[in-house]
Amino acid sequence: MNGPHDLGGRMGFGPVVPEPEDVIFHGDWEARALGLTLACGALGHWTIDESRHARESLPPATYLSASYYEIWIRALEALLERHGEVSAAERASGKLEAPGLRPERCLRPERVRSVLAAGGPTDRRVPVPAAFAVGDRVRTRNLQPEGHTRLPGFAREKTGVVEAVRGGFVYPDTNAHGAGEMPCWLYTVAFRGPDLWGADTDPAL
Amino acid sequence: MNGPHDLGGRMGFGPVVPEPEDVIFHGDWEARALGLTLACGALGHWTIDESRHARESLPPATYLSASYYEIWIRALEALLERHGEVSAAERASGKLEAPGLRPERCLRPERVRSVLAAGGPTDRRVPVPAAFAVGDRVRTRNLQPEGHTRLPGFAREKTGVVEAVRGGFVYPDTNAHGAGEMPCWLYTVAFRGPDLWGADTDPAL
Amino acid sequence: MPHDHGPDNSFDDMTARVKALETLLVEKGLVDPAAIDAIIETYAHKVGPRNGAAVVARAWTETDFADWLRHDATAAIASMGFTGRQGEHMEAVFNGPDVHNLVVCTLCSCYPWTVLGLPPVWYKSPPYRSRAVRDPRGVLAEFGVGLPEGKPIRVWDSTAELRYLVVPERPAGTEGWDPARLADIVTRDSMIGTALVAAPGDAP
Amino acid sequence: MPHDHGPDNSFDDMTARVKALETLLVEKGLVDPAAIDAIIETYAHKVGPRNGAAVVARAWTETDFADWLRHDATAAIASMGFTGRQGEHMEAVFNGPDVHNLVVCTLCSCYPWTVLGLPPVWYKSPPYRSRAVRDPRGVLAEFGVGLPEGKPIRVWDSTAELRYLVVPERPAGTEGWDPARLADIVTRDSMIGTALVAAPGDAP
Repeated sequence: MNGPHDLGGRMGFGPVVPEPEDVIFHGDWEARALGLTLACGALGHWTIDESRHARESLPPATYLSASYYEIWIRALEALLERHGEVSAAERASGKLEAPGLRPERCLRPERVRSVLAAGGPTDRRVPVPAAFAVGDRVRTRNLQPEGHTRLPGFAREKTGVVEAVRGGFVYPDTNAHGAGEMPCWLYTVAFRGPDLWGADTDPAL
Repeated sequence: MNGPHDLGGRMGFGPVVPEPEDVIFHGDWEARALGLTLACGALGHWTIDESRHARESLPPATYLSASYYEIWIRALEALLERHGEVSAAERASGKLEAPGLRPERCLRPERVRSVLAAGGPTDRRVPVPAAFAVGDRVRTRNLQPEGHTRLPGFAREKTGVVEAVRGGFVYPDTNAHGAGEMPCWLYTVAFRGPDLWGADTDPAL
Repeated sequence: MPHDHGPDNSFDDMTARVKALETLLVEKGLVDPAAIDAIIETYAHKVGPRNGAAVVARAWTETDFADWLRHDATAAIASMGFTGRQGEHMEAVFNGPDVHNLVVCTLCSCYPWTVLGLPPVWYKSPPYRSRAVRDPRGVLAEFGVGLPEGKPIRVWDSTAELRYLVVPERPAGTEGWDPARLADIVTRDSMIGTALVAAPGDAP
Repeated sequence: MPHDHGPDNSFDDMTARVKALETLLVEKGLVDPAAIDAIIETYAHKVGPRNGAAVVARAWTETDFADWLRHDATAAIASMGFTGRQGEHMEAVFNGPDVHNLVVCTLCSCYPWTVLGLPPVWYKSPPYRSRAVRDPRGVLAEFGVGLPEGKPIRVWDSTAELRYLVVPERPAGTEGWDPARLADIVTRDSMIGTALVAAPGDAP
């Protein structure tokens, strides 16, 4: 979607503010937000693609004024509501109205290490050969779906060169919407700066 | 600039909320904001293009969460500060630190009618002939300046057909930055919906 | 429980902010409060969509005027006394059986003040500005307007100093009406393109 | 005077909001607070940029490992025990005299957790995400990094499930150092590409 998250090349956000390496959380709530988000992911109601789409679907003014953990929490609330685990009324009142749907999938502390270490690989077999090879010039399509896509706006309808053929991977555009993994060939495509940003751009980009 | 104002085709803002025709202002402050903005324009410090750029240069989260009169007032504060009329310190304290620079241009009530009725035409003579004629197919450039431009992002690097040649007009891209009016030929260019938004688009657009 | 904020500044914040700025400007001799009153009076009571409705009604009843409006809207509209700020350069776009016109300003809030007055909030807000160019049918549906399937739509994005007035289709059942009576049924939204003019007797 | 708001919700609002959600989830039996503690412990103390620094230091000192890292970063990094969430598919990109690499995720916050831990705030924020792809030199300047004029920059946008680790250039003056000592001078930012590794004795 052409949402607030599609930030590449946008302007007006001011300077980057570096931060020391030892700053991990800014307050305990950020740590809890991280833990809650990962623990709820273990319930298996949604994919990582669906959770990304929930974040980018926040109202743009909210998305752009919130810190990233706030974005996570707001999206988590939306996901839990969508999948019937926590209603808006329960959030408003703080009172349970229904039991959890999947308590049997509750992540236990003794499983944390193995779950985090396993991760969730997204490489898949694709039954057709790759359409492009390294060195091919390719042009991206004008994709502007209402739903999830991982094609950034700045790289739409642009010509680049295939730099690597990565194998088959889950297709986020369908997977985010419960429409299946539809594995596709994944390519790394290199674009020149002036092709993306116009003739005035740094030619070394 | 690729700012928050460039909204054509963006998503996630929710439904349009119609409003009755007789609602003009939502509170007295909106009326005063309108009057102040027009009255300050009469001081002659800035052009309409510079004022538009001041609005689109607000922080994106502010721009997208503010009502339009709030955008006007925030931009007016920035313009008055830039041109030395009202400093940030004066706004913070409410206390004058310097007199106005152009009191002789203060808009008087008896001149309001004639000033508003005259407006500010922006047609200008251009010393060269028009480069395109009605019916020509043209392609827009990949313009992504940091400054002001009136080429919306969705119409960048797109092919359309010249529908009208309007004559010479002030060029906002320079005029907004005090770099002169640089009059240019103005064209109305018609684009097809699928050319702008992709193949899935309503073909009747 | 935490609460969701709406616009960043509350009504009272903005009232204080605008008042503070006006006070400074008046003390500096840069702004005359009576001029602000006069500006407000102009757009609250004198310059508004009734101007545009008069133009439309005349175009519906005088073929020569309609032709003039089509070919030189700036002059035709000025001849009725409607001139000035945000109407310096006008174009009239005519709805018909083969086309529906819709006006937007995706980049800011450009609007034909001389014939329609100040723009409504929705015209200046992200939902309309973002969707009118990409999904005009969806936007029209939110205004309760359903166009025939496949009817071409032209969206005019006011990115230059040219302002657009939509001349809606004259409804059946108004034969013989005089311009004043016709003007009464021409709504602001119909001149932006987000409404049709209802035939007499239709529900509004 | 009116005030400008920062982020929409204050610190206290978010504390209350997160606590309320956790309480509901615990009561529903969907979340075990001890598991949350274990997750936090993992990323606060176990999985962080020292992992990546060890990878870089080994690549600097073992040619075979550097080759492996270049050709199959996922396997080479896994061989050091760094596997898991947000590091399932890895690519190492090597800085050199002819190229500087910079990593960003313009669309969200994709980041190689297994080797760098959790991303810093700036990596997830609009200023970095918007400008890294269009104006990397300007961004680097804000980190105090000035590259030679005309030095090519490659920006890697993490839009797929492939995570990038920048292998910075080894500074002169570190000949003979063992991997542990080398790892100490490899900063997190140098593995994102927003810093160079300073030669010993240089100001940090």
